[in-house]
Amino acid sequence: MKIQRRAKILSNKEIAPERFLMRCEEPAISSIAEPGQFLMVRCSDGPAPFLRRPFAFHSIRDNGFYILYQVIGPGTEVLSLREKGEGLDIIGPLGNSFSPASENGAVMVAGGVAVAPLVALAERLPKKARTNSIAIIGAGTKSHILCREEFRRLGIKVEVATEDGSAGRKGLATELLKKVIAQTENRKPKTAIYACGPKAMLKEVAKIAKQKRRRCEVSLEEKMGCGTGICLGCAVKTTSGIKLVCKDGPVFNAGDIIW
Amino acid sequence: MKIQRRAKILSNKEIAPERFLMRCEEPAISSIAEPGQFLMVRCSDGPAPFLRRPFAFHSIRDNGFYILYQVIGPGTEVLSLREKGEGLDIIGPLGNSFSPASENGAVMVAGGVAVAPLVALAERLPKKARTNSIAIIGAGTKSHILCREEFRRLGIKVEVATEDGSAGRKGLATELLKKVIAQTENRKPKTAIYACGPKAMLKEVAKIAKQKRRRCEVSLEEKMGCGTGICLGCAVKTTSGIKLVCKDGPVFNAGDIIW
Amino acid sequence: MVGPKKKREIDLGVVIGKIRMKNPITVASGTFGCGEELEELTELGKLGAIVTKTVTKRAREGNRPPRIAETASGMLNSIGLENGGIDRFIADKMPYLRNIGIPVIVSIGGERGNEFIELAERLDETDGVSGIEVNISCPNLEGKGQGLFSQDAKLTYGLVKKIKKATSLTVITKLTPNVTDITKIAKAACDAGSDALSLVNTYTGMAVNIHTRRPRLGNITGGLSGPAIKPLALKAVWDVYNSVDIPIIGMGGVATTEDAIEFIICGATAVALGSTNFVYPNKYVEIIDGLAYHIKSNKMVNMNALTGSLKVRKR
Amino acid sequence: MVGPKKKREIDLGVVIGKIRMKNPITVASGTFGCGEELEELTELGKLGAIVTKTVTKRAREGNRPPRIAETASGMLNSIGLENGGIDRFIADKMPYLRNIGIPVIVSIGGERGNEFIELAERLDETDGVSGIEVNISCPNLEGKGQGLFSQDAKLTYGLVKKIKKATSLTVITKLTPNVTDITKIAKAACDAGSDALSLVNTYTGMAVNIHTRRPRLGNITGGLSGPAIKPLALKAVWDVYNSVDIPIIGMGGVATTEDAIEFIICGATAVALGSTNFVYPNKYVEIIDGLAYHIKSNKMVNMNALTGSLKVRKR
Ligand SMILES: Cc1cc2nc3c(=O)[nH]c(=O)nc-3n(C[C@H](O)[C@H](O)[C@H](O)COP(=O)(O)OP(=O)(O)OC[C@H]3O[C@@H](n4cnc5c(N)ncnc54)[C@H](O)[C@@H]3O)c2cc1C
Ligand SMILES: Cc1cc2nc3c(=O)[nH]c(=O)nc-3n(C[C@H](O)[C@H](O)[C@H](O)COP(=O)(O)OP(=O)(O)OC[C@H]3O[C@@H](n4cnc5c(N)ncnc54)[C@H](O)[C@@H]3O)c2cc1C
Ligand SMILES: Cc1cc2nc3c(=O)[nH]c(=O)nc-3n(C[C@H](O)[C@H](O)[C@H](O)COP(=O)(O)O)c2cc1C
Ligand SMILES: Cc1cc2nc3c(=O)[nH]c(=O)nc-3n(C[C@H](O)[C@H](O)[C@H](O)COP(=O)(O)O)c2cc1C
Ligand code: FES
Ligand code: FES
Repeated sequence: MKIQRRAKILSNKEIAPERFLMRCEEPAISSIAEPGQFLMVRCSDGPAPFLRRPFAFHSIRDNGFYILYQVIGPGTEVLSLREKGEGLDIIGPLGNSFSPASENGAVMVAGGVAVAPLVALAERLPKKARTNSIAIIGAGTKSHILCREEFRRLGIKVEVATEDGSAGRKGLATELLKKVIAQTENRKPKTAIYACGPKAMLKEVAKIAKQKRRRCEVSLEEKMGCGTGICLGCAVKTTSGIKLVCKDGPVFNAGDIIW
Repeated sequence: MKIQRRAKILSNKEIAPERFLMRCEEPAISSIAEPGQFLMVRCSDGPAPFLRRPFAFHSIRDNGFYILYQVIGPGTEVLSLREKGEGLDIIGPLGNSFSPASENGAVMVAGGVAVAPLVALAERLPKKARTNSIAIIGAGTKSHILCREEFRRLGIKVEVATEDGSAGRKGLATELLKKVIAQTENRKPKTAIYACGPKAMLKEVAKIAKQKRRRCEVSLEEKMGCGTGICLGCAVKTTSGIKLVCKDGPVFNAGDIIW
Repeated sequence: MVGPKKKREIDLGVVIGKIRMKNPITVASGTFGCGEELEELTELGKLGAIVTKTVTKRAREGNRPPRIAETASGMLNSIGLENGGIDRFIADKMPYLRNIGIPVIVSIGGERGNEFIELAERLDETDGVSGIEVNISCPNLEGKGQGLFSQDAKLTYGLVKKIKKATSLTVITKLTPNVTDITKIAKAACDAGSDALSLVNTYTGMAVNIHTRRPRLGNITGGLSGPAIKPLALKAVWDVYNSVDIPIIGMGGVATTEDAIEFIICGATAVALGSTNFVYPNKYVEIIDGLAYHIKSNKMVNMNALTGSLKVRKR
Repeated sequence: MVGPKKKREIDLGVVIGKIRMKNPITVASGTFGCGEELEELTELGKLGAIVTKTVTKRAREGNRPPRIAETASGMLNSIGLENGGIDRFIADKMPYLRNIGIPVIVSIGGERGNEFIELAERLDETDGVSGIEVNISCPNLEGKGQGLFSQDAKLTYGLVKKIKKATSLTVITKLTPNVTDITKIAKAACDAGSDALSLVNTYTGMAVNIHTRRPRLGNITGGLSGPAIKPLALKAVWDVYNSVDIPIIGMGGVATTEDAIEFIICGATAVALGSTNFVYPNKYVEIIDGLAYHIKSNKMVNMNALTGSLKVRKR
């Protein structure tokens, strides 16, 4: 069910350098949104930017939702200037969602701000699953490691990797993933992997998952014209032909993607 | 001397329906601006509208200036949303200015919001000239009659005409002008006329001035690309060839214009 | 028998070939899918007609990503006519389209002339098709080599002539604006019997990421659409309106009621919304209402007095 | 004799025909006057070169107002080559231009071929002129009838050939993008000996006031410029860069350093700012600095490695 609404902005704060957390009220959309789904947001009511921008549900609760975003270009720039009380033109919920994790929990892997949807996933995990879960967060530097506290508050263990070594392990999230997988090798059924981040990272995650025979879901990003499946702009090659990230995804089985 | 600056917005208020008064601080430009001159304003720091918009100096004082504007399209729309404390990208002062009135005062005629620059003119009149002056303000309806108080405070008599008769005389400002001229027929030297407003009105004023042999200056408006004399967009036909409103004007001798 | 003076109803209806549209507003091919994906967000039945994404004989994968890049007041696309081919179109999409209850115009494309003919023949026998839009103007076809059909008046003439023979459906020829003189191509299509023209397809352009020094589109170049192109499209419509006598479906950057009216004043019988559908899928409803309001407040009763009403004073 | 390792200076210089520009940034004809009006607002001496408003043989009044209409991310103009004619240009403007101390490129226009030749001859004898830009692409000339010179490869070839004979100054041919295939015209100009090309002039368009039902321009149609056209202009430059070997001055919607770099990556040797000068008369200073910074931070030392560096992967 796709709905177009003017959500009410409740807050919009810079929680880390260039990283903003926006909270909105919008009961109709929030009541049906699932972790992994996304919104198409008109960042400004003015003429620019022309197209909407896609953002994942970062958290779905209290009659509304949060989005967590990085200022990267004109759309996110104007979004960061929006203020409490203003209306935000959104269409959602869009796309598919993560499949539920088993009681054995989930291994969540994120690169940078793409950690956003994994928090929504974590919030919906059953309590037991949470204690068995782990979130691996990678970023360039310490200040870009986001959501550590969110996961911990949910009772989920967090491991961190930074490229410059300023926090956690120096290196990539995927290296941590290998370590974590080795540690949980014997659990049955095998813990599934959920990954969001840059394409190069997801590709590596997919490789690891395949080697270790883990179920693995990745949330892809592609430039989107519409988010609703009509422009065919967000195509991705899969083993069963061309698929649309906005309609058939954004969540895919890692093994189905032709990287 | 043309200067580009970021003026500081001190206030921006709706003083009548769709009519806004903005006060800015900008000493360098204000210290050299003359009544009749104008500014090119980047209404928004965002990408739209693309071009600057021209606005007359409505009042020049206190290290700054006022502009009085009507919301009419995208530029003035975003301008009306600008807030106290923000910077406003302006180029000015541009164009020529009104010639000083004699001690006999001035007959000022304005249609609608175009009254704006006449207040700056009035402020600079010598005291004696002011008591001999009169401001004729025309508009569609009562609420669009602007600046009545400003003129009165300067000791200048005001006559009002509205098309719907809701204030002052029912009819056009030019009809009032005829009456006023008839009343001051015998003064020597003859009181000069200064007019701002829609082209049709100015044309009529020019006709009256010619008949009554009054010196008459009109401030013209034309769509402007640059305001600085480089795009040649604001051409107007005069008896001495094509002139530019932004560079040779906006103030012209009424008799020089080929209407 | 003179009854009481009745308030005249406003009639927004227009006619394109044999197609009666209840209002002049439709959608541009490739910017609305086949309607399905938007049914929750809008009221499909209100459209004057629906134009489908271009369908080709065989399925096409389309171009490599990225396929979309935003530019100032517009967007570039290089979709590359991704579609499932005519068989799947007729089997999967036509049942839905038929059911909307508005005229269905199927856009067809191809690389060779006989593909168009085959498609026209197939659609001629398909239930529920009201018209064919001949897309000889897609800038994103691979292997085109010598340019598009609609960049050549003779090729356009030859192709349209054959398509007209192959079907009795209304034939609308969609032209590219990437030509020196669009009126020549328009006349060729008209002479060949095209019932109407769709103007315009996208303008070829590109964008570059200066950090990677790569094109922003996987296919390097693409087609520009959106408000940026409106002034250009409007002139194309006005020029063609003054050159041929068949109806024009105008498009290119229509985002507001005012935009649609501009196209109508310049001679468009109908107006299609394109990229705007991506941003505001329900915009056409607002535009149809806005158009009715404009007609009413200008004391008109139908579209006749507005269409092509541009006032041009002679020197 | 190896001295201490010196930090290499960055050299932004480029060469267009015989003209040495100290940096690749110049201004588009008709968007900067002759510099005079802007001297208080900017530092003219920093420009790589100055291109003047197009001058014609006789004075021209230009078109009726309005001559400007803003559109989405752009503007339409129908100035109509208003200018005082070549005599007044040489008498009134050249002394000022000569004094700026940068290469002066004079844009010339006309309706008939021999007007161009006469203008070229006059400028050849005029002190302080570094080059001629041949504007055979202005969409706002009246009485043009059969289209522009630069919409026809043969006419372009013939005219450029004659102008080259008439002058030993650097000849830059400015083309219109309103053609089916700009590379054909570019090749013709190149074959005729043009030293360089300026790409692009404006795209023909129009806009309508729906309340008066009149065109927003007195001349009905005009030329579109500004950020809206950047993707189109960029493709024109890229296509021509791949077709000819003479330098290109790229323009069309350049408003930022990134825009200028996009043009350079697509093959422009120099880049001209047009409509942007109306909004930010000092923008080019920022862009020159920004370009130097980009070169430096990409560890380059001059323009060579950047010009035409678009990375295009083969399938
Ligand atoms: C399903 C989905 C969910 C998303 N969720 C989030 C989220 O929760 N938080 C968040 O910060 N971002 C998210 N994104 C990415 C976000 O949509 C883009 O960052 C945003 O559109 C950038 O807009 P802009 O105008 O600021 O920058 P643009 O000018 O559009 O882009 C600026 C730069 O970023 C790159 N870029 C833009 N969009 C993407 C993209 N989708 N993928 C990769 N590179 C891109 C561009 O190539 C360009 O270099 C999501 C994307 C998708 C497809
Ligand atoms: C020298 C000069 C001084 C001016 N001073 C003032 C002033 O003090 N206060 C004020 O409110 N306005 C003034 N104007 C007019 C003002 O510049 C325009 O109203 C403004 O540019 C409109 O911008 P917009 O984007 O809101 O509307 P636009 O979209 O630009 O225009 C909206 C509508 O207004 C019409 N319009 C726009 N500009 C003009 C114009 N210059 N003349 C006539 N019609 C126009 C358009 O045709 C259109 O129908 C002045 C104009 C000039 C040339
Ligand atoms: C993403 C996208 C896909 C398109 N696909 C097609 C197509 O399949 N067939 C076609 O004839 N035109 C296609 N077009 C062109 C549009 O139908 C329309 O002519 C063009 O976008 C101009 O209108 P607009 O500015 O309102 O978008 C496509 C345009 C876009 C933006
Ligand atoms: C107001 C205006 C006047 C112009 N006059 C000329 C001219 O006299 N000669 C010419 O060759 N080009 C002229 N042009 C075209 C510009 O030189 C340039 O090619 C075009 O505007 C595209 O660049 P831009 O998008 O940066 O403005 C003019 C453009 C504008 C906007
Ligand atoms: S973004 Fe348009 S189809 Fe996916
Ligand atoms: S507005 Fe550009 S010359 Fe006057």
